[in-house]
Amino acid sequence: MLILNRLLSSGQSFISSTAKKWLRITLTVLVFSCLGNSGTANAWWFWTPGDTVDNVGFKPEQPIPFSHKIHAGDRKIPCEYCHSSARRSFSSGIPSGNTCMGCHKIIKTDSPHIKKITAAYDNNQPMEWVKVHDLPDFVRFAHKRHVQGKEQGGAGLACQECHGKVEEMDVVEQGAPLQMGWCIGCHKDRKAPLDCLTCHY
Amino acid sequence: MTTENSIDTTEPNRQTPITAIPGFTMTDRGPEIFGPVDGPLETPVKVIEKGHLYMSAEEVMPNIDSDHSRRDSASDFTVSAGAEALAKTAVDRRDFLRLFSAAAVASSAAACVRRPLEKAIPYVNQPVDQAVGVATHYASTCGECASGCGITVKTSSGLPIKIEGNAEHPLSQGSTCAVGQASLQGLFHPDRRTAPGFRNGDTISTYAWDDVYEVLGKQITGKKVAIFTNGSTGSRNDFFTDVLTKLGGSTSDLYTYESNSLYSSVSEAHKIVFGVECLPRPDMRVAQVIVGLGTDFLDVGTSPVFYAKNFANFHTMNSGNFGKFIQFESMMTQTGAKADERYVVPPSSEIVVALLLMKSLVEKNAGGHATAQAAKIVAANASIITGGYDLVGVTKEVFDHTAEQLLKSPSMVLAGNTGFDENATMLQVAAVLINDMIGAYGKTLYIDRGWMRSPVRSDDLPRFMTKAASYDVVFFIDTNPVFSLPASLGFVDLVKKIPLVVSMQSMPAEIDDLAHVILPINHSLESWGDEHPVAGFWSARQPVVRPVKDSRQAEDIFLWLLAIQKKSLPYADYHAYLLDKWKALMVLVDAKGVDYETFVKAVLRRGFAGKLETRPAPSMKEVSASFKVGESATRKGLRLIAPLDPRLGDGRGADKPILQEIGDGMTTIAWDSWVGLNPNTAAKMGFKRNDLLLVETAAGSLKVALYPSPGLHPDAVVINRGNGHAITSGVAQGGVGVNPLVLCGTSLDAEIKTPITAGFEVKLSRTGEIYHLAAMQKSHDIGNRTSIVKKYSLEEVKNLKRNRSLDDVPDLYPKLAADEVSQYKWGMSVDLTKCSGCGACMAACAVENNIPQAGREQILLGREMHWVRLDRYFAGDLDNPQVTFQPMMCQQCNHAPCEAVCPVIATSHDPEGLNAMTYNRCIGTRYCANACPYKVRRFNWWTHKWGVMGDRQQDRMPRALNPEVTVRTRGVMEKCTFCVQRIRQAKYTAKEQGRLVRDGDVMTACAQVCPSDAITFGNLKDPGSRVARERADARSYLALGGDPDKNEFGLKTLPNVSYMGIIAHREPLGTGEEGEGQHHPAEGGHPAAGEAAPAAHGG
Amino acid sequence: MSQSRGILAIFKHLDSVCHAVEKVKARADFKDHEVYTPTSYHEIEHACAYSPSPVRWFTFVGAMLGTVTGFALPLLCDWDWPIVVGGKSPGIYSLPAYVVIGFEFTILFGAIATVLGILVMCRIPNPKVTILDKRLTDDMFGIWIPGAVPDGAQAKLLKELGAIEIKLTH
Amino acid sequence: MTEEVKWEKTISDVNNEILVNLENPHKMFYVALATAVSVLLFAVGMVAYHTAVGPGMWQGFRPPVYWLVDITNFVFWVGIGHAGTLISAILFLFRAKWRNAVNRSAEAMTIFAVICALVFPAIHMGRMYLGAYWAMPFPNTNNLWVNFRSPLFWDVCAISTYFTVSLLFWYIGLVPDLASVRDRVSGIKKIVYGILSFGWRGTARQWHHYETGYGALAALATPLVLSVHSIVSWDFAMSLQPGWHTTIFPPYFVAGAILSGCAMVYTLLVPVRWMFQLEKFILDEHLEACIKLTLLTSTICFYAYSIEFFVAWYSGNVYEWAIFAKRATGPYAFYFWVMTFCNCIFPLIWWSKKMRLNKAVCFVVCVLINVGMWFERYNIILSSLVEDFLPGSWGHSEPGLWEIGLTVGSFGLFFTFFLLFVKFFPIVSLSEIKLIMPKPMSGHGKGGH
Repeated sequence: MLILNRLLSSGQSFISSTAKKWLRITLTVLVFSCLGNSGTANAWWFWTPGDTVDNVGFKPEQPIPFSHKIHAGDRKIPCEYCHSSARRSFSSGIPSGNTCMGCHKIIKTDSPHIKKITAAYDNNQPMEWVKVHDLPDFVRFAHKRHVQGKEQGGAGLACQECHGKVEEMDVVEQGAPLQMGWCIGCHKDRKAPLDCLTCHY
Repeated sequence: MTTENSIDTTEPNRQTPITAIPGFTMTDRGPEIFGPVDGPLETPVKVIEKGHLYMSAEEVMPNIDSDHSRRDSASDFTVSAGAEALAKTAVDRRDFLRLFSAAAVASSAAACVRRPLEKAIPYVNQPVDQAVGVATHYASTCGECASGCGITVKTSSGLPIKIEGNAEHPLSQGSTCAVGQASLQGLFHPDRRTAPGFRNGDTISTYAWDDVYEVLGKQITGKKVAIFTNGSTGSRNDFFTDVLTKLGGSTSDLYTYESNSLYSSVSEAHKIVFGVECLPRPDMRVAQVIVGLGTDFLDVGTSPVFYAKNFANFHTMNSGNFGKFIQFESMMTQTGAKADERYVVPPSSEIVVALLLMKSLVEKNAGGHATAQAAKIVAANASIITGGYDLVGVTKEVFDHTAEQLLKSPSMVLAGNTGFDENATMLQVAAVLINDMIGAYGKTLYIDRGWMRSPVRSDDLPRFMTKAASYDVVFFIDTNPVFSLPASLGFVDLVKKIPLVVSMQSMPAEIDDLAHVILPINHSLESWGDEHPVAGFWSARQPVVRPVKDSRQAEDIFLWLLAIQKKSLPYADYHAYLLDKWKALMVLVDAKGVDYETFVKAVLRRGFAGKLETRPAPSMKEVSASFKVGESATRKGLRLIAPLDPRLGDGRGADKPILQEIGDGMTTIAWDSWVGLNPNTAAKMGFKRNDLLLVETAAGSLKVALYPSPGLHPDAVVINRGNGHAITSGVAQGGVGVNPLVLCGTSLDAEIKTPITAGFEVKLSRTGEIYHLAAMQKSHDIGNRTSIVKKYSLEEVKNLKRNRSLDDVPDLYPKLAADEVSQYKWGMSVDLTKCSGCGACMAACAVENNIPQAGREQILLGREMHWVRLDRYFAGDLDNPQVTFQPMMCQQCNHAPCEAVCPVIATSHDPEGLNAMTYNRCIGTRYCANACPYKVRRFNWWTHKWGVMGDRQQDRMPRALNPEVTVRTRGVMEKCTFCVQRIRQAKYTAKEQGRLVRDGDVMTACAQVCPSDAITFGNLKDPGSRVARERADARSYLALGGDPDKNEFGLKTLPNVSYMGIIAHREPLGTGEEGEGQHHPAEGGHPAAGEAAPAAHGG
Repeated sequence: MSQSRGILAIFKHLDSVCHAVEKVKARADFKDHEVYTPTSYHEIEHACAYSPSPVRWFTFVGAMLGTVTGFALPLLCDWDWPIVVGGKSPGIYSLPAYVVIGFEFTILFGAIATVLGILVMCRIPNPKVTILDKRLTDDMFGIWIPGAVPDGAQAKLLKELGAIEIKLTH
Repeated sequence: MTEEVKWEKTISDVNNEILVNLENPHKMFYVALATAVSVLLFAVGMVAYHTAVGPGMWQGFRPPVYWLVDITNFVFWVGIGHAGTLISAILFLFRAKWRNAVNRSAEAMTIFAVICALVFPAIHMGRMYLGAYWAMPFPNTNNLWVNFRSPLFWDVCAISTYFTVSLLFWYIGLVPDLASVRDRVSGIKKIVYGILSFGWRGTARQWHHYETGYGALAALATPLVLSVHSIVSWDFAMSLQPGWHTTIFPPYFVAGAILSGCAMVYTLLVPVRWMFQLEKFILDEHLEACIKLTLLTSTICFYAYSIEFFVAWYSGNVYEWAIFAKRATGPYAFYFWVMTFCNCIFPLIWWSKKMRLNKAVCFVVCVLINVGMWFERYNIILSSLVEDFLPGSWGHSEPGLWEIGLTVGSFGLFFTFFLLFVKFFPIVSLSEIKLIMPKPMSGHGKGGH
């Protein structure tokens, strides 16, 4: 049942999501009633908290196919050029429209995707990116504490340690499980604080 | 371990960072409260002490200029996705980024992700110096009352999330009151009007602003226009005068009205006696005795925060002295609760008390110019004085003794309450005379140097009543006289006769029902402005957020109306007008070497500027002839007092759930009105708690439930104002409680012409119905549990010694290694001597920590959500009990009973001494709440709705959430966290700078807001920190912690919160040995369950 | 018992079946005989004189396994991530609290092992069981001899010993 | 049980007369079942609504009272659930013969009572779905398990162990009887009972292992019975609440549990005996023995109640004494006196043998004992929570219709299970009752003992 569900869930979009949802519900009900044990497992799958699944490799479609490979890899733009508040805020920051337009007023202005950005910028519309590395709202992850160097009491981590080799990704995908156990493992290894209040408040 | 036993005689410094203030010198005691002003003036520019801590809105929000906001042009930042979800909320027009807004999209591209997909939406144009997650602070001035307290507003992503008192501001000194804290709820209130409208029969048709200007501008052309507004000490009145002049009127067409008539009565009394309109500026630090004549200066005075700060410095151990406060009053005010001697006098007899005191002072040959006048007055009122001692029930010896003390040491007399009787102004006159006799002026009260200014002109109301019919157009701005004036005055009929009524309110108000045009105006946090609360001292107001609704600043509307008529004032907007006005300020503070623009920026960064004005001491006039005592002073029988509610005010606060939910200071009743009656009187009349009574006066009647309130005079019948808004008017909390003003007659005070709200003869009868009042505290009797609150007489405290540290408790378990290693151990100390139960801590906590308001129905079930609870305990005689306030928050026990019982480790011990609550781990067994001996945990019984207009009261909570604190879902336990988000921020900052957190770097919301400085927070491992010193003080004890000196350790929970026992001049009651079984009469007054009648009081 | 061919002697009385068992249990031609009883009369148990049942070893091993697991689980969790609650150090200092866990696991594992022991030793569940006679679970006793025939010596002997009926079973 | 019991029946009658009920129950049975099922369905609806809306539905949860009827019902049902295993295990070890007549229904009662008990902690939780997951976090992505130091987790361990062991014990006891049923019925029933009876044949060898195992289970279950309610009592005693934080709680709770359990056994047996005409098997002597045990535990409870008061007074602890003084005299004194009279005073009439044998009186008193035991738990929870240390936190509470509905609903659940049980399983342990009946001797003394 689990496998069935996974197969169905991770499949490409050959059927509509509603249909798939109903199919899944029907299947679940069917299997649940037929096979007690795997039905229980299924219930477990559905009702346990979200982070029982690691989502590694999650690779959503973004409004425009921004390639980190070109920007961060080929062109070697530092991460913090765009994600500018990583060193001073909890949030690393998503680059604003004017950051994009800073270069793309001149560069590749004829690309249809750049045109889309330009149009949005001119219309005062922000880009709506889909979050890839998304922590639950009850987790307070301070980018600055992880990115800052040792002299500032930070961990001095490279972005890639959690986000994966973004500079090699055409489409960004989730690089690490981002589950609590994964956080805790690293915190244990590095003798970082382990009290609950470090992240949850 | 032996600790230093002597009393800490120097009051530790306030912890907020202190920097030099131009015009105000600093002392080691913190900011000099309007102290000597002759010091050199610094140039208040270029030196910006704290980097970007304070910045003006225009630096980061360049688009806030009024042209943009007027035309509602496309903003730079646009409303982003998820808007439909948030469109219903108060913040649908936010012009800042909405990063991380939840969009529960079941996207087909990622169906294996078992969580809702979220969008990351950046700015289109990122403002310089704004980063997501980094808060920006703005200095401004609170607009909730006319006191003009300085505030700093913390904004995150362009949204204001918390208001603090401006630490440098001499009036607020880092604190605010509860009302100021709740200001954010006013800003984001879901009930605010979204568009201007014209009345069309019973409905209101909304229009675009440009159309409104066009139509209204033409309509008022050539008409006789008046403006009726609330009080302000700032430039606003001048501006309105200018507008009226342009429209063909004059300053006499501007009417100001404040329900708090104390401003006008005090000011008028000084005008009568000294010929100058002013409020004296008190300096209580030098005083040793204060006598209150029915005063409530800590709660609803002329500047509560400033007075509370003052009082905290007076009523504390100060070089071996401890100020003594003597109060004569008929109701039980929170100020009276702090009195060392409290005498209960009949309602409206304060003036008799003043006369008797005057008599004693005359007999003691007091100095001052007033003695001769006083002697004449005493002689003229001999008949009242003869019967006076019996009338007020206080012996002559008391008055003689009081007079002696007043004369012996620096002292002052403060008079007057907002339960305003016909002798109110005369009472102030008497107080002025007494103050002069005891030499208070120039020593403890200032009217010649930095006197305080009244926001209102005293005779505006009767002037308007007589002239209203002659106006064609009247603008009502930010005032709601239909509600805040007694109905019997006929104000409603008067307004109905006016051809064109324009109501300009930031919140819907009853006056809207009578208005032809309704214009939503900006909240004070969205407005430009200034206040001039103290002569020569200006406090600036700047917008901290773009208008969250489609509202306009009231002053700008007038500029537009004038523009339509081609009569423009030479200003683009009110901001420009202020910039023009403030040029005088630059001259006043004598700022040299800077350009004006820099000066203004510096003022906005700091929030205020000025130089105290001085003038020659005014000379006294002969007033004895005009001194008269109205007959209500000697009336007998039950009499009504309808004071302003300390939090709801005249009804302005009623729409803010936080203020409703804090509950009354003495009774803890929330979301309601009640009639307070002495428990013995109630018992005699056969009334029980929650009996719905019919209250009748000559003017009217109403039904309201009874709450027997200890400490009231047996003849006093108290119903607080503030509630009782009409349901129909769209006022946010319509239908809650009753408005006692229907009971008040038509009479106005003879001198200042404000409505009288006290002294009416009243008849009570039972309707037979029961109405349950939502009182949060069920029992006010501490009984024999005397270790909970420790009290000391002055003599005791002087010899108080403690030989053993509070933390020296034998323990079976070894010390925890992590605790030993940690450099921090967060602790709190609460000085019960100082706490006056004002509830500001509860409000600040609610705002900081996203605490929902539960509403009356849930409070009846005990399900309020306050993280900090204010326990009130009464001891002694029910007629005149001793009152104790005890803020009770999570004690952050080191041996926490709650932690051990949690089956899922949702709550655990932190090496820094915190009791960590992990919401996402909680499954809601609630055992922790049961196991907590302090009962400070709160459970989310329901899903709380934020920013949604629900059917229930609690579903109308404005959505002003702190992004740094998790919003708790249903089924989760929560509690005080010591504002751990602030601790973490402070630690991060300290680490970035390679140092430890210093004392004062981090304060919890309650410690920061406390107007009485009762709460101290800091690192217990730093022996020099204020909190560590207070914990080592002999007066400190742990709640339920026994007495380590006697080898008693109580529950051995080892809290990190310690309390400092109460010092009082009088012999403290309720301090016997624990377990002796003392019986206190108050027990019967507040039966734990059922509706039992209050027991007759005993010994 | 896949092989059910044999004879079943039915007894009505407890004393006679006991007597019969004592008589026949050592005989070679009664090899692999089975005694049937509707309930566990001690008389029959004595008569059969079985060696002590190994079920108790199941119980013992299961219970000990439970004890070890019950104490190891919390202690290992504490070792992995020592979380302080109620001011008490985790690990060995919290042992008094873990006694409860250890105890419950002892009982639980012991009980489960015992039941397993019963099932294993009784060779049940057994889907291929043949019901020899309905009365054997009611009020009759029986002795069944595999491979015997109704008119054989065994049948005769049993009849003498008080069997009220001899039945051929398939 | 030294007296000789006079049996009118022989073991040959056992199967016939007991198992006939499986085919032909009394018509009252269907009335009872219909009632129970409809109550249960109503309660299921309530629980579903409650799950959707939140724990705020319970009107009795009025802080500082965070537990009330939920945990009262939990402890009540767990207490009821004590008698079964006590009777089967402890009395088995003590060789008390009367248990053989009643142990089957008592064990069934245990199982169903524990199910009822488990429902309450589950539905009282704020986030029950997480509760299930945290207890068994697989996959454990948090690297964190439960708090083994929490009495609530002990409770989870204890109750689930108890449930499992009781279930095994009950079912192992059922196996030979199910074989008896299998041998009586035909068709599909035979297959079903055949599967359920695991193919039990009833050979002496099987009985030999069976007896050893049964004895071992009884030996394991005995400390378990005593520990379960001790651990349940620690749900209270491990906190600092006055009135809860006492060392007397474990024995006091165990005695109370046995008291309520025995009373419930009696309450169930009398109608069942009548409905299924089992008077000849469940003899008056057996019922009287049950009453005697009830009387014994009642006196233990009486002692516990008294000593609790004495210790509260003698300790000089203000908070402790205040709680006890208020229990007896305060606003909730009614519950206290209900509990005292029902649990301690009324059972005193059983010192008279005549009363012990009067089934109407015994039935009424047993029902009253269960009412009293319910109020004992209610009283302990409410009075300790409502007014503890700081008067400023005091409150008051009373249950609303919601709680009453769920409580009644739990009885629906219990009786549904129980009635289905009596319909489909032997109500009296066939094999065990045969053991205490006259042995089928030939009369010649040949080969016997």
